Amino acid sequence: MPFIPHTPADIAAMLQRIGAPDTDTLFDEVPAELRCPPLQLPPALNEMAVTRLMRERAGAKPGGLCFIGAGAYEHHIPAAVWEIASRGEFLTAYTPYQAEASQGTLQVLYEFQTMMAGLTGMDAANASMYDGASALAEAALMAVRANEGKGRKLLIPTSVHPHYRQVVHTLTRYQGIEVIEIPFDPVEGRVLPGTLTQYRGRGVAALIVPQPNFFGILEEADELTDWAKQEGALVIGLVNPVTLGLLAPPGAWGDGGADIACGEGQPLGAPLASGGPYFGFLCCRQELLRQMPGRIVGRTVDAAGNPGFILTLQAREQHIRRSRATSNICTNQGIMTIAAAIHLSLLGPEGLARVAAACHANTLALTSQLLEIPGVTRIFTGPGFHEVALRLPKPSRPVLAQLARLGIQGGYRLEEHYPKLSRGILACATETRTQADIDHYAATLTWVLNVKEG
Amino acid sequence: MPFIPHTPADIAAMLQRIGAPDTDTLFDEVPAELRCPPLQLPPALNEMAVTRLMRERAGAKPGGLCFIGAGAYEHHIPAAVWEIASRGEFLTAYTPYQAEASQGTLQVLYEFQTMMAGLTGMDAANASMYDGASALAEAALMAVRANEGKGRKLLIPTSVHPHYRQVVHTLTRYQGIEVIEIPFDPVEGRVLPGTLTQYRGRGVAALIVPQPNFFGILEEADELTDWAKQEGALVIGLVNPVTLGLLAPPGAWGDGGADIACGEGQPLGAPLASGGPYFGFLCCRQELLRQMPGRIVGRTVDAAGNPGFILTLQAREQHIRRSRATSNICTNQGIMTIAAAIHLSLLGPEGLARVAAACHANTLALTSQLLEIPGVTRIFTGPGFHEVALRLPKPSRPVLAQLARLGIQGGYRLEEHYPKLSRGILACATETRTQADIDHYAATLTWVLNVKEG
Amino acid sequence: MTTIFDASRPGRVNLQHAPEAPPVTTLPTRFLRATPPPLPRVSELQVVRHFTRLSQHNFSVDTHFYPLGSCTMKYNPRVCHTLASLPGFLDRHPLASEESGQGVLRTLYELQEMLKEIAGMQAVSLVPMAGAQGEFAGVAMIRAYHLARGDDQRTEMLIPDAAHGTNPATAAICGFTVREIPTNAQGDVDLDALAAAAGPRTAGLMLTNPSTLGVFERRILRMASIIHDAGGLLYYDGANLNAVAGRVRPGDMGFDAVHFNVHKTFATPHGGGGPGAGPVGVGERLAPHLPVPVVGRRLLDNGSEWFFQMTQQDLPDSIGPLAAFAGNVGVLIRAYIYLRMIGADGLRRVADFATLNANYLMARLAAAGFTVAFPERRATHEFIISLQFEATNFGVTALDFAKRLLDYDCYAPTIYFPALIPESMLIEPTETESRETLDHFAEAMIAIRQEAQNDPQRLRTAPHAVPVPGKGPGRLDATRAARKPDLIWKEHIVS
Amino acid sequence: MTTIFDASRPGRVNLQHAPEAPPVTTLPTRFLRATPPPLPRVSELQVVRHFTRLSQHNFSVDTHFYPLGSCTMKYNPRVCHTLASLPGFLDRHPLASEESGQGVLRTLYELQEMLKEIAGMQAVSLVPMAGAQGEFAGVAMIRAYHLARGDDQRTEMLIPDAAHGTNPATAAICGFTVREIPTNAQGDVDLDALAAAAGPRTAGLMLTNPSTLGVFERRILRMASIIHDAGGLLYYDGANLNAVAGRVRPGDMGFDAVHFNVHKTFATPHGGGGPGAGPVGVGERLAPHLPVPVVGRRLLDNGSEWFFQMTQQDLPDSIGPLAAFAGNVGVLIRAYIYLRMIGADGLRRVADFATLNANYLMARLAAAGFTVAFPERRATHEFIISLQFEATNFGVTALDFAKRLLDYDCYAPTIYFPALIPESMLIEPTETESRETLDHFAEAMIAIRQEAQNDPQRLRTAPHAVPVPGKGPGRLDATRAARKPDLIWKEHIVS
Ligand SMILES: Cc1ncc(COP(=O)(O)O)c(C=O)c1O
Ligand SMILES: Cc1ncc(COP(=O)(O)O)c(C=O)c1O
Repeated sequence: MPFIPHTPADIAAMLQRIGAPDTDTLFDEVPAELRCPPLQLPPALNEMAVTRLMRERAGAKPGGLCFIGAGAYEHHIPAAVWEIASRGEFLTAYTPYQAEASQGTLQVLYEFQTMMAGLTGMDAANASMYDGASALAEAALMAVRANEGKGRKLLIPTSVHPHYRQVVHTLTRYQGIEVIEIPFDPVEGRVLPGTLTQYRGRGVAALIVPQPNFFGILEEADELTDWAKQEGALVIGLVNPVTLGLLAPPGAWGDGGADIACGEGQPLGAPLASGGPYFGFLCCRQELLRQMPGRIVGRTVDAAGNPGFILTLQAREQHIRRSRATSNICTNQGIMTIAAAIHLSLLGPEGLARVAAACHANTLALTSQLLEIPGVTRIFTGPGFHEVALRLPKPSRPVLAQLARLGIQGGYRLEEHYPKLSRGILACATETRTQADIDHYAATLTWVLNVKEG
Repeated sequence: MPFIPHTPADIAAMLQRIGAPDTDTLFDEVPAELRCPPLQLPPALNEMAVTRLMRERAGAKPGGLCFIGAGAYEHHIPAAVWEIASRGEFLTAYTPYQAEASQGTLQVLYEFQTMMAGLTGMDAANASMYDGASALAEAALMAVRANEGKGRKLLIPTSVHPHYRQVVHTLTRYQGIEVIEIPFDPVEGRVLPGTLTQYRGRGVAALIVPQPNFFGILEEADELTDWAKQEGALVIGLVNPVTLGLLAPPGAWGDGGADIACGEGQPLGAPLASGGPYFGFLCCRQELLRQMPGRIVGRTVDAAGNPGFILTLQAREQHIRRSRATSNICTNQGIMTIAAAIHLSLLGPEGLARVAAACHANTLALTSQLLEIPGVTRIFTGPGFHEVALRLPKPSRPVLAQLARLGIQGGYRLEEHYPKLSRGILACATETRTQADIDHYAATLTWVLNVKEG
Repeated sequence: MTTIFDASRPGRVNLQHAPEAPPVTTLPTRFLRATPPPLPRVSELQVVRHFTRLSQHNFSVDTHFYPLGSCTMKYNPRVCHTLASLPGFLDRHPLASEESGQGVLRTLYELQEMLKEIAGMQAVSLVPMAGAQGEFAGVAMIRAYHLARGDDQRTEMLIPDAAHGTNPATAAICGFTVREIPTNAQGDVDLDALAAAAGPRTAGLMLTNPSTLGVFERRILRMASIIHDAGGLLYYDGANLNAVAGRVRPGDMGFDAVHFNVHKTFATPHGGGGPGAGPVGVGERLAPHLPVPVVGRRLLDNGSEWFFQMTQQDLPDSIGPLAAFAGNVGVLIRAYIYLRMIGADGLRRVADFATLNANYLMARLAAAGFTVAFPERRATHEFIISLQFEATNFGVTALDFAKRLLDYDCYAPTIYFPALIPESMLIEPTETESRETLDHFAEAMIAIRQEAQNDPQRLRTAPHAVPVPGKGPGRLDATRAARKPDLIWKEHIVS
Repeated sequence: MTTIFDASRPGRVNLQHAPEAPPVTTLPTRFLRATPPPLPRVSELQVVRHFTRLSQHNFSVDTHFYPLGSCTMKYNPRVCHTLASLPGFLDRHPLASEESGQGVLRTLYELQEMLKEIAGMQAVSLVPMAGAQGEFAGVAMIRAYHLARGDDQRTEMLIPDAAHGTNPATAAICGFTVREIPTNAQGDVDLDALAAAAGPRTAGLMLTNPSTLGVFERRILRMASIIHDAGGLLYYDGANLNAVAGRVRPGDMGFDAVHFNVHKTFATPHGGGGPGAGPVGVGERLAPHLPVPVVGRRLLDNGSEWFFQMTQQDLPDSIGPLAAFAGNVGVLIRAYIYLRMIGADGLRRVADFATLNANYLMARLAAAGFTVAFPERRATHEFIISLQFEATNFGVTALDFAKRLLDYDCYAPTIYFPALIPESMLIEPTETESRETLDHFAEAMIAIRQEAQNDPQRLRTAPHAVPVPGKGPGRLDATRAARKPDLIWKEHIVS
């Protein structure tokens, strides 16, 4: 019996000890009318057959050269990351409820928290949220909770990832929070701080500042932060952790720094994997600690004074506080954060900065090469980091489809969520793209744009 | 510096402690005329670049559906085998010289020895040889050594894998051993015991009995063993461990059983991998133990009587006995035997028997389907296990090449080493081949054979 | 205890994982950070050695018996992990062309179909990233359903007092008031209380069946009609599905929505915290509200199948997306592989042997004199004992038992949940454990009880021998941790 | 200690890894086994748990400092293992079409070229499956060379007394008489003795340089001419190449043949015993005798390259094949990846830092009063201390020091080899270890020495805290193991 160790002798002896004639009897409390007939599932396969099946599935049309970013980034993941993170002791443990038997997981999480707090310039970090989008939603809820007296308005620029905005809507909708979308400047591709004046004194609890924003453009985070502070609103920095190798951390924005920093952890060691598992990170200033959702690991001591690690501040959580908890989150994305801690340790500060610089340089190179193609133009003028919005001379959908057929995932179609950005695509070249890759993209796109319809 | 942890401060402090101005000075005993100019090697690549390179290399034309056996067999390897065998603690340890710090490796080897001895029906096993061919050569040397009084003649049927025979020649050549090749019967494809009478009383130290033999045919192991025993020769069984799930073990051959059993361990968890690493196994009867080459693990106790494992009988080995050692082997194929122990534990006796039976059944199915193709005939009449020698109606080289182009590795070309077996191929269908695979082979071969030349 | 930061040294540089890159000169300095991020500077060997050794300081299913009630810590077949890690799966961008995703989309589609069958539901969305998010989806759909019908007075969610904390937390997040329903002495929901609570304000009922008390709610059909008659809907918390999958289906019990914990029932590893996945299944009424994306299938002209992701545009009444992309796809692939390997018979065997193991262990402990919470009931896949007697008579707690079990190489069962039972221990052995292991656990419990009488102090100071005796910490001070939070490593803290 | 056999139970069946198959009815029963093979009957979880836990009872480079002299236990970059394990590499049959092997053959060809350059040799064969088999190949080629020239009186192989055991063992297997050459007080080969030994019976000299005494043989050119003048050839045991690669080349030193230990110099993992690989390089004279297969390259008409395996047919004077197929290909791929990652500069850095580490540690131990074997010499990548003083004065041995080091989380250096130095400890820290680690080792040695004076019995009974304190065995009885060999598990042995 696959995965079941019982011998016939075991079964007989166990039933005897229980005093039941057979296993069916063990279900005698289930009303007879509820017992279901055999399920209609595909026939069982042994491991050899399932291996063959999944190899076929995995092999069918790999994506090709990837120039899509838009919230998920192809980065080099050192082999050691998953070789270690996949070790059974990490992979098959549960949430570390028994601290003394879970020091491995707990210490890694503590180190992860330290790294994330350090990267974002915050005082504390939790041990993960599901992904970047849900982390942003939790950050919003947290900010409104923490700023209770101020009102329940939340400002979110439309230069935030459109999927994230949708998730924020889904997850905050039932708590009386008013989510106000603030527009970006169509020329610069980012929020003009001056446009915020209209929200002055209108009960804004928090302002979300994406850095870089969805279009890869750097927002004036300092000005935006200072504006919010004057308003008594909290600032939530939505950041890409790889760019923090170079960019000013939310904790250093403006005069006082952001209050909460969150984002998608995928760039730190998580494979693209068609969308997940990734992880969200959430960091905050000391004062907001007890409003933080999610698991938090702390360092403590045993009776003899030996240090050790333990889940702490659990009074915020659902299993203690139940309907008054800071969140309903229970299972999070643990193993992804273990991978991230290993990943960041392997990169170190210089490595992370170089990865960020290489992404920036490659995207600049990609931009200038694509701009040489007749009819391709840049959409925005703001300073870009590692994504670029371009307008094509032809409708983007067939062009991207044709590129995909030729083995190039050419970018994200902006019209999907920004109907006004017609013929726009969002492209990205991380450190994994070589000059040859970029040349290949430029040549192929030139060719695709030149082909006569017909 | 890749893989080197020294900081500038470390280097300075260390040199100071040594009392050397720089690292160059540490090489001042090397005569100046010997110091070489910078080596001409390809430029260093970082891990990302080397990953891309090796993925290209690995991906270039995978072999397709494999119907080749001939000494290496595609078997299903449970995922758990290498997930566990690749754990750093196993993979990056050395030969377990310090037993107390190597109980993991040592216990697995002890369990491996037990499994191999059990499979072959022998009293003891060593902890591995390099591969099947070199194991056979070591077995031959061991038998001649153990049977010193008898003579230095070794009988090896030409139904033994031709590569193995060559390796035996290479490795025994300088020790005054006369290797006599005895022919197989061209009809049955195996040794007729009667033909051995000519070697009676001629100082034969040992007889090698392959089971199944290179052609997949079962030798009359009982008769051959009994003949050798009467001659005072030792019997070396050369066996495929997977077939031992069903076949009589060497220890049970004839009246007294074989004296040594050896073979290729690859079918027990080693990937095909273009030829290696595999491992050789070598088992023997108690009396021959001190003639055995290679590492052997034994169980012993500590001062308090707690059991533990340790390398033992080292007085046979090169590091103690030097030029009078049983072999020069030092590094062996350790991790492959760890994988084999896990593999065999996952299969269990029923599983191994079923794998063997499936290989047999698939090869029978393959045989009967290919025999339906006009002009394809079976070469031998002897009872086969999981390989079959077939004669094609056309020259085998272009047919096999054409099959390979169509994604089928159709078999081993027998003329490579048996010029008389013209147009012969040796084919095999392990448990990994499905009925659909076999149909596909038969259909493709039919098509290839029908295509007009030119 | 050394952290990776303790191993860091200025000037130690490992650039093996970062390509050379020109310095960034194009950006105004106000955008740039003033000092490098405070990450450790360590060599690759230091990283490998540090984290490998840390891993050894963990109990896990791969190394220990882990009878953590409600969490279903069963064997996670390694092959699921290996195959889900094939480069073809890992390398695809979530926004890459649909064509490049046919292998993975087909897999997800088939998983949806299998889950429908297992739960007896009409439609499934795989997107929720854990059980709690599945609960969110379910409860949000219930809310959307009522609102869509203009029924906006339903502000209450009924939840048994024994429910898992995520249930009330979820209801609150969805804007409902939680109304707790008491449990009777047999471990069943108090039907009268339920009937009294149900009414025009009732949006629905959240229920786990078998319940977190380790018993099967026998009058579930009656409960369903009470709720349905009141105009509410029923939500099934699928955390305990391992007990009954293949034997009873939530849909047949009258539930309108259900979440699955694939990291429990379908053997995906929990990763020391996650990720899991919490697909939701629904009946006809809630189907229009499913969270997006949902995988759809089309037949092409050539007869072949084409798989695609349906978004809010295709499902306008959806409660919306819950994740930036498609959820924890890699975890779902693992669940798919597991289900393909065990099939319908295997799934039923899972329930059978999980139940057999729990009842056997319960019988052994009962015979040894432990207080079983519901001695007259069948255990399902888990059961509760109360250590109240031991607490009163020997002055040791469930926590002490739990810590001492670690010394016997057993992870501790869930303690103090459900809170209804004093000094409770919720024990779930799972079907993948052998009788020998259960016997070892029973004998450990018996030995500890003996020790509680003879040397209670030894229990109170346990554990004594984990994870690395003489090196690992003893029992850790949780109060201190919460009072003076030390949440990140700082240079000045001497370790 | 429980073995996997102890966990076995009749009737426990795990057929997840074996397809259904019809019973074998076509074969006469005399060919079949009477009873099933005595393999354990265990569940997959039992297997995973057993072997995972066993793995934790091991010191390894990934977990511990491992200064095992002569063995070069440096960091094995994980990526080499990961990439060599790509399905495209693992799945190819050794006899599959040449076309299907172009990726792997190109890799092997390029490795041959790199090794030629590193050793200063003319040709390379990758087939030997370990260092000792490389030695066999080299010595067999020397024999073949002499015989091919009709020079059949050369029956002696000269080998320094400090040589590794595989050297004399190999010479004997190749049919030579071993003639030992003594070492002088400075650790160099006694040149007079060498000159006296060399003559018409001399087939060659086997030498490690730097030698197993941890010093560089300064007069190697002189030695080479003595041997060459006598008509013999020089064989280089490459086990210590880590000390000098990129700085000195065996070919330039006058060697005619060399083997590499890729599992030492090129960072392929040793797997607790193997596999390694022992490619051989040769100068012009020996090139015709290289073992087969050797990878060749052809330029095709279209200008592209084609790689193929040369067999005995292509190289008729080859000593023959040494393996059933192409040797330990997977190990060679790992070595290739490592070399591609470090390049020429990196290789030179390896030698530099291996040497720096050894000299630093030697200096620290010398300063602490330990007896360094050759205090006037530079250490190479390794060095020897003698614990004779401690043995005489405190009654503790090198073995006692070794065992006690385990308690300090250090694997023990090689002891009692080379046998020339009494109570010797051959210490090789390798370049991948940090100064902190070396300091920790030095401090451990100092502490142990202190203990040797104060509490020698504690040393004699060490180790005390490995691998799982209170669970693992203490010092094991090697004599008993050899006297009463217990080599396989049997039912009647109670554990
Ligand atoms: C009964 C019950 N419900 C809900 C959950 C929440 O599931 P998850 O942890 O996947 O969010 C759990 C998990 O512990 C549970 O045991
Ligand atoms: C000096 C020396 N020569 C030869 C060898 C033999 O190499 P291998 O173990 O790879 O056969 C070794 C390995 O220990 C060695 O240290």
